[in-house]
Amino acid sequence: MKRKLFLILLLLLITINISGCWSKKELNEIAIILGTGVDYTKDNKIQLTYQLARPAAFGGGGMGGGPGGGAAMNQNITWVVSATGDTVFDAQKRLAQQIPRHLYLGHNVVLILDERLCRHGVLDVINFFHRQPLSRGTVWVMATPQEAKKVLESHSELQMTSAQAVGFLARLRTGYVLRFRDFSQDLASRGTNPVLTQVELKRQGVAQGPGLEKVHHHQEIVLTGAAIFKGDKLIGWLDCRETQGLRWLLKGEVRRMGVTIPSPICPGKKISLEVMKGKINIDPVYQKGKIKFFLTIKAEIDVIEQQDEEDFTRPEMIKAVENIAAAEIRQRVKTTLDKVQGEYKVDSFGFGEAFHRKHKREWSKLKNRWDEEFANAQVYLTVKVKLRDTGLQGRRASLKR
Amino acid sequence: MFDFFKRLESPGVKEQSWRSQKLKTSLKENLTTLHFILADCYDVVFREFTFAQLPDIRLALIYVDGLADKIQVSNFVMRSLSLEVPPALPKEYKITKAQAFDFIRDRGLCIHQIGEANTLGEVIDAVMSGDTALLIDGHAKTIINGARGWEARSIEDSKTEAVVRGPRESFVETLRTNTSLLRRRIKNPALKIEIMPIGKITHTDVAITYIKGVVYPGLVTEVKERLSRIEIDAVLESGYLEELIDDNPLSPFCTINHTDRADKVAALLLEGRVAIITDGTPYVLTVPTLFNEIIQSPEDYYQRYFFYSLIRLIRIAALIIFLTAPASYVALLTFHQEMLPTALLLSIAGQREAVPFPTLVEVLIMDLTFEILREAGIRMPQPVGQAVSIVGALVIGEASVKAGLVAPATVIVVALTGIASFTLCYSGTLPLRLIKFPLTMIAAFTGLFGLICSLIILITHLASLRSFGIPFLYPVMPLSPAELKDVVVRAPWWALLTRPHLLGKENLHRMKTGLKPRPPGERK
Amino acid sequence: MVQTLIFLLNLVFLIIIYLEVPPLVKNKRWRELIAFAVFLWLGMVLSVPLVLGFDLPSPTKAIEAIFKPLANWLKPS
Amino acid sequence: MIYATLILFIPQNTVAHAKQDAWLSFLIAFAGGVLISLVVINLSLRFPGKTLFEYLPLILGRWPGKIIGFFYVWLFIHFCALVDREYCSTIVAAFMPETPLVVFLIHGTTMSAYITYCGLEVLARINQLFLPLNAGLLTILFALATPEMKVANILPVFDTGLLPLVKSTITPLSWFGEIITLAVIVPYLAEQKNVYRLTIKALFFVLVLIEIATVGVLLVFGPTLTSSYFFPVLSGTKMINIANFIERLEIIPIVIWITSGTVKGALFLWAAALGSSQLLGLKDYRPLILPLAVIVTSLSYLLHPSIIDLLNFLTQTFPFYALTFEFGIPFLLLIIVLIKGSGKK
Repeated sequence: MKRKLFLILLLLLITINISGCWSKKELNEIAIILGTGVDYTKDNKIQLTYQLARPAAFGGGGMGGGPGGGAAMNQNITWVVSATGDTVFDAQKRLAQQIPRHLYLGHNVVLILDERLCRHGVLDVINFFHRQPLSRGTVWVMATPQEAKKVLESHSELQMTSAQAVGFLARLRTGYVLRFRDFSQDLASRGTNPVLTQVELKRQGVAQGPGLEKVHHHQEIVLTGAAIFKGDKLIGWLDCRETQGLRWLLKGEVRRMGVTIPSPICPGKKISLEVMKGKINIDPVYQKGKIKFFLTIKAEIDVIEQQDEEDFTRPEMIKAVENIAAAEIRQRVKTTLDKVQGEYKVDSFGFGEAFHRKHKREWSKLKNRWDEEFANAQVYLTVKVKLRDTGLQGRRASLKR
Repeated sequence: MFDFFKRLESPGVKEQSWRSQKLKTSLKENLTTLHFILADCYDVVFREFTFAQLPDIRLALIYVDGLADKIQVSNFVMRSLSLEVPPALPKEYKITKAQAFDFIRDRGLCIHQIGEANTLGEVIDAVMSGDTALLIDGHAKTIINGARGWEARSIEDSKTEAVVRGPRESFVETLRTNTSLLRRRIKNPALKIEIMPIGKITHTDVAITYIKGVVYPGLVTEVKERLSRIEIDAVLESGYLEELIDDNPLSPFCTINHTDRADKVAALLLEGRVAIITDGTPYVLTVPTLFNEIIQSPEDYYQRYFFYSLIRLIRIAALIIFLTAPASYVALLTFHQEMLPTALLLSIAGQREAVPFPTLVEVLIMDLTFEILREAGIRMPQPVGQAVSIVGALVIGEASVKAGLVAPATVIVVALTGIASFTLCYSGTLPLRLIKFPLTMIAAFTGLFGLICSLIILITHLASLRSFGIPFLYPVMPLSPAELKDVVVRAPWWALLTRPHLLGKENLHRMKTGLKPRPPGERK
Repeated sequence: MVQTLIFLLNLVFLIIIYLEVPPLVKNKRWRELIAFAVFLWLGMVLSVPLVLGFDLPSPTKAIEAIFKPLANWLKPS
Repeated sequence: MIYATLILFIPQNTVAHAKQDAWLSFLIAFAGGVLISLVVINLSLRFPGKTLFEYLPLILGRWPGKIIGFFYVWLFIHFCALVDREYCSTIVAAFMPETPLVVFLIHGTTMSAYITYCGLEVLARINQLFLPLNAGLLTILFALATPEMKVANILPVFDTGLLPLVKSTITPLSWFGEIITLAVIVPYLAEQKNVYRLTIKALFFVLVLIEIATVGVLLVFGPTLTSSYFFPVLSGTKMINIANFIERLEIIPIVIWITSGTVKGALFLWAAALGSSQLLGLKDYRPLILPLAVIVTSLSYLLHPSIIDLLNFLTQTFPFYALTFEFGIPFLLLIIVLIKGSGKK
């Protein structure tokens, strides 16, 4: 028993004496990075921008003033700093010389890459974030046609910081979004080319409040579309509408997407539908050196808004709306497909992976020139729509009846 | 080699020379000796008087004022012997000097418990424990009258383990009252109460209590053996014994539990344990003790089992929080900021911005303050105690946050730790309260890695402990899944069919199977 | 730094000796004592150069040399 | 007393060969592990009450037996050093890159030594606590990671062909082969009759754990990315994010690694100490534990200059080296016993 006690003492001794505090970083000693931006400068260097939280602005309670955001109203919440260097780490080291705290990447929310960098190739930059033990796969990766630094130099009206705001926006999945992990997986796979979210700083609404002498016209980061990559290089953008088609094609990630169609009976009037469930099934067929893809999209939709006086209690009307909606979705998907497959000639949708799964022997022959093969592939599209629900009303209340 | 302390062996308490000396026939001689021995004992009363039947026989009563019941002694000893002639005595019966002893013993006294003694030691022991000695001239022995009666505290609510529902009686300082509390609960001759005096000077009575047929016989032998090994001058509280018979003297964990609740002791006896009742203290030791007693309370078994199963889980959570919360807080804040949600981290970072101390110091200050307040609350005179602790907690907590010395989050963590400890059995939390401090420090130096390592060491240590042969962590280690029903949750009574296997292997079944209540139609 | 480490290392060895040797001597377990000494000496031989910063040859190299042909087969292409 | 040698490791290497079929190679390795354990147990049961170190001289004669015995002592020391090195390196690389490795090694071996000091019974009891704990934690991790998983990631099955599959099997086989420790434990088991059943049960349990880890990681990352990570389980855990609240659970794999690593290290240390004490004819193995712990600490520091070297060794050389002892020698011993007819039965 005595010896056991001594063993415990031994451990304590060792712990306290030897271990010291190598990795120890007090909370007051770290600079929490919320957003990261990487730009490619004109002289071919890398410009790294960090959006750092200023913790004093986040203090609740004892700091005086009201809780949470109220207290922070008149102070700067974030600090955006940037530096240039040959590599990301080089730039970071330069930043470290300016910032009196340890840079801390563990809470990074977004990684924004600018267009020049994307066109030049992102692999060189991405590696830094792979190796960092603190960097997470859940970071949202986004591309912007503007300068990433400019995009990060913004703030949000509803969230504490613009980086967090974009994070929440992404989590709501109102547009096409991608996590770092999926991005690297797509980069590594031969059967898929990555697609990034496109973000832009846009003038957005008017901030108002008592005591605001002049009206702030305010810029926020918004999701505006998608960036199409070939390998690790950007080759084009998709706008909002085309991105919707893209979302159909990518694993049917379309929950809560809106579809507006013309009314089947009243010309000029519209019906708005919301997609509640969407699924895409990709069936690759390889026949005599020809690649064909049979896509089946299945969607369940709800009626949300109605301008005409259609009565949805009638089964044939439901049928009609379903057909028009199917055509509309088909149209959208077709547009995107044409643009990506026809214009950009890349496989951004993971069709290659699907092909690999089904025809593994052929795949090994085709995989090195998959994008060319894909550009020539034929895609057949079938859309099946089911009207599920019509909200609280069967038909619109009408003046006529 | 370096064991200096072992050399200085205590010589033990000297045996007094008169202890085994026989009484003399002469009363005078005896009284002289006793006067000599009991010199300067202000509270000992010597009362000489003449036997009414036979005036040439002198009698002497010796008792301790305050321990013997004076009314009983005067009414039923002195009055009957000095005034009243036993009326029922046959006329022709003649009392001789030689018969006097037997006569007085058999016919003269109206006392329930009588004994005889021939040595000075026995007489003194009896007098000192509150009995009254009656010396009779011409006889070399005395009659010991068991007319004890002293001022004692009445039976009150348990002070340390309060319950909402359940018996409120708790033990008091008097051994006999305590045994009666047990006997009233277990009305069975199988409840054995064996007395063993311990303490060379104090002669404290220690009762070894167990239920024959339930307890494992080897356990009783072991308890007796360990107790009989003790040679100490005094036993003022069961804590003396506890440390002398402990299996693991060098462990911070106490493997002998104590309680002042009569119902808890009865329940533990019924599980096959042995209780050691010490005269002069309301705290009864129960062995063997298992670690899980820390999360058990007698009330668990009286209230509806659904809710109290939840309470058990809450207590387990409280145990974990209590032990690790300050340590993990420090580790998270100084090493592993990535493990906190972003919003929380930012909020804590904001709070900490103005705090001038490292997190460790901050936590230690608060922890220490809390312990001081707790100790102050106990030691203060009762009416002030609570007020002081509440005011202290509020004022110090509030003021230190206001002054920017401590972050509000730290106050929350430390307060939570303190509150969590109150859900557990008080005595069980003491070692954990001690361990909490090194744990916090280790966490501050080595982060979660150090914390996990320390916990592994802690668990290993606990796993290596035994309490009277039973592994301390039983039934978790060694794992006995069926018995977790009374540890992790509290199974309903109709499912608690057996006693804990290792303890109650003599008589495993508590009840008939199939006692689960059913609607009348489905019975039989 | 090196001095501190050496000091600590010696402290560790002293503690180990303090913990183990007295009971062995008391019970006259000479065989155990010899084995203990040999192993402790081995430990010292391995640990002291590490602290002083000498590079000892790694036993891994020997094992790797023996199993080289087989190991090459397992190298990921 | 339930015995179990917990073998939980990081399924990073096998994936490099077998790609998405890595989970298959564990199944095959499991079969191999069962074969090894059968040989070892059979051998042990022929010499009831005797450990490997005691019956080696009986089979091979006094001196050759003792020499082989010392090889096994070395093997256990080496295993112990490797186990410590593995999880300590992981922690250094993934959590505390600024802290010297040796700090963690000292902690690790001290813990193992302490557990060993408390004896085999305590070791078994601790294992009894940690095994379900780790299994539970791993299952929770798996369940929490399901939203991130894509079944497509492990398809198509049998993509890589037979040879890579066989290659990928060898590393896990050598891990399963650590069941050789049984040769030392069997005499101390309470239930001698059920040894076969218990062993296979335990191996199966380990298999299930490994499969949970492997399949989980593969489903989350897909084969290419998995093989590029040093610690796929850790990286996989980083992906977990449920309702923006349950995330950042990296502590769970760390707990699993430390607890299982410590117990495993303690087991090997125990085997080494017991082995050397039996070979030298000592009455008590305890005095040898601390010196052995010192050796293990310095050895595990000395063995490999970097984590890459460690991983290369583990995936390329280690399997053959270990299998020689785990399978080759016991098998030969069994044959010798069968020919000479020594032992019971």
